[in-house]
Amino acid sequence: MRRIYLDHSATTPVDLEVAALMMTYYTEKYGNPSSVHGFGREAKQALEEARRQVAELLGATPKEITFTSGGTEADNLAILGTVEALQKKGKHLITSAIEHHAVLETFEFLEKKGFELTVIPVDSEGIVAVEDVRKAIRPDTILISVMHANNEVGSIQPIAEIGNLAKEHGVTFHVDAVQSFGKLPINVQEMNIDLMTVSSHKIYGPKGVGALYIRKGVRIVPLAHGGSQEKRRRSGTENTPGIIGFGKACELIGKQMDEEAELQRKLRDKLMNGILERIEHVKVNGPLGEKRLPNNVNVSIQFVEGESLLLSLDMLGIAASSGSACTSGSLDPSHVLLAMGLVHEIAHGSLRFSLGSQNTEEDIDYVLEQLPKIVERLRMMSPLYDQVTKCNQAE
Amino acid sequence: MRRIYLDHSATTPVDLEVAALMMTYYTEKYGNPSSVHGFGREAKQALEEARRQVAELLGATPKEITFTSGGTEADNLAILGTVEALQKKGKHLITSAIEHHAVLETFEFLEKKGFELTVIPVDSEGIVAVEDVRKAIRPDTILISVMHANNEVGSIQPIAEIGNLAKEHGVTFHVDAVQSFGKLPINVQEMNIDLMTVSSHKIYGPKGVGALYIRKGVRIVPLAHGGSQEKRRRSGTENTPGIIGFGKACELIGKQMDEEAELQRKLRDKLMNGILERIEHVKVNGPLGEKRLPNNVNVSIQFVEGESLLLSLDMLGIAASSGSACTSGSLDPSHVLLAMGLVHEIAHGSLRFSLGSQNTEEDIDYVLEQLPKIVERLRMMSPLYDQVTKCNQAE
Amino acid sequence: MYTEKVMDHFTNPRNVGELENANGVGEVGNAKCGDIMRIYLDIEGDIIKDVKFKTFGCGAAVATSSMVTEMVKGKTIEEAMVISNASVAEALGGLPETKMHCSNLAADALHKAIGNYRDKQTKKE
Amino acid sequence: MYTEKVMDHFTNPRNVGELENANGVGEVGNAKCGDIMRIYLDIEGDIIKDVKFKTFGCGAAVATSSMVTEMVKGKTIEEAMVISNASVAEALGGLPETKMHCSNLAADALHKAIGNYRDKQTKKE
Ligand SMILES: Cc1ncc(COP(=O)(O)O)c(C=O)c1O
Ligand SMILES: Cc1ncc(COP(=O)(O)O)c(C=O)c1O
Repeated sequence: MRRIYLDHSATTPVDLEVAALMMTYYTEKYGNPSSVHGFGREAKQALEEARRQVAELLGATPKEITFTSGGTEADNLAILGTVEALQKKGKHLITSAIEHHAVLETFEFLEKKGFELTVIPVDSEGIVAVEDVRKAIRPDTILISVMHANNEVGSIQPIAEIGNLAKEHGVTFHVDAVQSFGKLPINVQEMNIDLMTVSSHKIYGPKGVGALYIRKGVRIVPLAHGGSQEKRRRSGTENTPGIIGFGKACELIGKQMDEEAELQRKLRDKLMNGILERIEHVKVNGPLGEKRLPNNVNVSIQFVEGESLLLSLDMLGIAASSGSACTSGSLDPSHVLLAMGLVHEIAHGSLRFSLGSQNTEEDIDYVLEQLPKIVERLRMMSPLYDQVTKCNQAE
Repeated sequence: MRRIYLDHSATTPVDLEVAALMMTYYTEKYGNPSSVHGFGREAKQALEEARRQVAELLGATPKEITFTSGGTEADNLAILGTVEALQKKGKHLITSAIEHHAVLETFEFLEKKGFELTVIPVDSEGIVAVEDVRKAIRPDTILISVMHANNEVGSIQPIAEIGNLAKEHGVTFHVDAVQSFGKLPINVQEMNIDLMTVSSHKIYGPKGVGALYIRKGVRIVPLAHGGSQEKRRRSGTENTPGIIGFGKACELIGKQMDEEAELQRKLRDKLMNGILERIEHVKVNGPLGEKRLPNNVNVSIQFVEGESLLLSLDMLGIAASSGSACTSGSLDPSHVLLAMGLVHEIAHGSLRFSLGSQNTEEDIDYVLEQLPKIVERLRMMSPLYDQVTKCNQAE
Repeated sequence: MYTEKVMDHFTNPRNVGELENANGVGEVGNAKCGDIMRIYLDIEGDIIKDVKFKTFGCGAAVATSSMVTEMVKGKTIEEAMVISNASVAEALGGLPETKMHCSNLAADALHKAIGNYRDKQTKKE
Repeated sequence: MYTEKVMDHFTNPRNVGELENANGVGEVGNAKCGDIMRIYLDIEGDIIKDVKFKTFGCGAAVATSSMVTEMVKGKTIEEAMVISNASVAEALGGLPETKMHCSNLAADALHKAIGNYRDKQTKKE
């Protein structure tokens, strides 16, 4: 059966060159980078090369990169670590309504512990207004955390403007850039970002690796205690093969970012427009054009439910998602779509296609051929669609 | 140049079969296990198979296994998670003086936060007395954490007896089994262990993966917040290739554990006795015989310093360690050796060889041929040895 | 995630549609939770002669709807009343835990349809 | 970790040993910290004619000891007093940060040996 993977925002395959490099570090250059001997030194050297590669893609210096076990840990480290370091300065925190669970739940945890949290709303396209952030800042605000690009609807946030604001007010600024990293140009200097989360498995690197950019001079308290690795910011034997793979993936994606983005924008628009042309009662979620991630398509297909769509697509070999990977396992409609003002019914019928480097025009054609049939079948079964057709007939 | 790796307690190469399996999950079956589609389901299935494989080697059920990013995280999760869950029950904690930094520093952090900590001493062989643990238990004790086998001197602790004690007193019992797992038989049921830390990269699995055994019914509070993976105990996209590699490594090592241990004991004793025969003023650190890890040799070579020994060995292609991997980067002599009553001078000259499955008799012969020359050279340079020879001459 | 039987019922759902001449109709759930099931019954005497369903919902919701229609066709009302959500799930070879409470409502819809039929009968009398 | 120059001085340390006829001896460090360096000087007039060392310690300790002996041989006392731990490290192409404070004591030992020489001279006068 044909298999078309359109879920790159959930995770990506590891690039073959990256995987081959990792193999060497699993089976031959397997030393512990803390060790004094040659095995240790060669691992350490490669680790530092990876740090340089990651830093370069962010516009940071290698010393500002702390490797973690993934985006979730980096988000937690950024938020809990900052709050632990600055709690004497204030207890007010700011975030947006459309953050990833790793950010949102961490803030909710802190709110329960007694911190005060302002959650900035978004407009119907899923974008935060800078003015709302400005109004939310108080003298006791210690942290602002706003994601760069949303994982569900692909909306790109005005990070540079928020960065300016944060700098003006002397508030630490964290950005979850897991979805934009390697897809959009990022420069932590120009954007005035103090802390930034990135993750390897979204850019054709291995799972279980991420990094937190920590601007020189910004203090965070580590989450875990132990071996003093990563300049005491992240203890535990370093996942050298994973980190080296991440570094290589950064290097590779950095070289072709603009080109790749252009290709994906084309496929994205072909898919989005194709769906709108072929299926009635469809709503695009998120912004159009430049304010949208190059690889994100998100539509709500009314009168049908997301999981049914996913299962039906899957039977035809098409892998997609409904909301974020985490959301699709649960029954709650996406908090992102609700924050954008969608009613529950429509939020339930959301479908995300996220493109990747191997996707082709043919893949899109196949989806556009199959999806209308699937929707038709599911709508025939749906008591909601029923009412619509009856109303239409009555008119 | 000949390269002989004798630092398996720091980290091991990944088994080739394990590495090959991981490759498949990096490049082909790369789905996110939380995804609804086929890519997600095949990853999920493999993840659960790995959970079964790890559980089997511990005598646990798969549901009791929570995957982490390594031993350090598992230790932190066990200790911080238990304390967070039980802090209303009491504030007294017990551990031993020879724990890994991941345990010891976590307890020291809690001590600073206001918890009361009893650190049980060890005897000159590096072994905890059960009686000391019994005496330390108070009505408000909420956690006992004692490692199974020490990473520096290989001393094996009376875990089953301490487990009995803990059960008797209704105190949660955590065991750091990173060094014994896959080398000694372990059964969490028979040993009355509530929480147990294991790590993949010490048993020919990949770095960046570990697990915490959490006995059914034992509650711990997670360290990080987010995607609700691992039954909400450990958030973050699962490192499926790594976890699958860890599972496979458990299966492989489980099959040949006794045989392998026997082989290594032989090499261990050959190396240890060989050193004692060939070099004067050498002290064995840790117990002899059955109370010692099958793969651990640790000696203090008087009048010379550990790092000089390591560098000299390294130039001949021999990779060893002085204390734990973390210790060798720092300047402090090992807290383990000091706890065993060694004076600083002698602790500084400690040398650890940790054997692995590829090591041969020839490797040992080579070390026994080179080490005496190295020691001789360094002693000729040492102002301490100087005094000894002068005294000897004077006698 | 789902058993083969669930996937079979999801892919080839039995008895989808409406019954023009239904004398018992029951609906449960709401779009807010993501599941709506409507069951149509054609009852003659005590016997369920025909049954159809329409469902908006996830795989489990569709499969349980389909399964329940298969289970009741030709049965007496009393027999139908004994069918529970749990027995529908069992007939499908089990459901994922997260789906047990939210999407496993087909038996409820059936019972509601039977209630609707009985109400009508009472009114007629 | 270490530069090639450090490794060279560690592997082939210059001027290891004692000087029977030393007229200045200096020792720094202690075994507790893991580093002891002893420097022997043979000074004639103002000139350091010969120098030897013995060191117990890590690679950096051995290399800095060796390096400092090379740097002072044939120099005047004044020139030797200007040599600092930092300049020894520099001459070696740098040292890892962790080693800068603890194992980089060779210049201190040298200065102590010179002090020892001066003390003796003062007593003689
Ligand atoms: C925006 C965003 N933040 C954080 C994460 C978490 O990263 P990871 O999967 O590496 O834990 C993800 C992906 O799941 C994401 O999309
Ligand atoms: C006894 C012990 N505990 C914990 C750890 C930490 O495990 P990891 O290296 O997987 O973080 C190690 C190894 O470094 C160890 O030897």
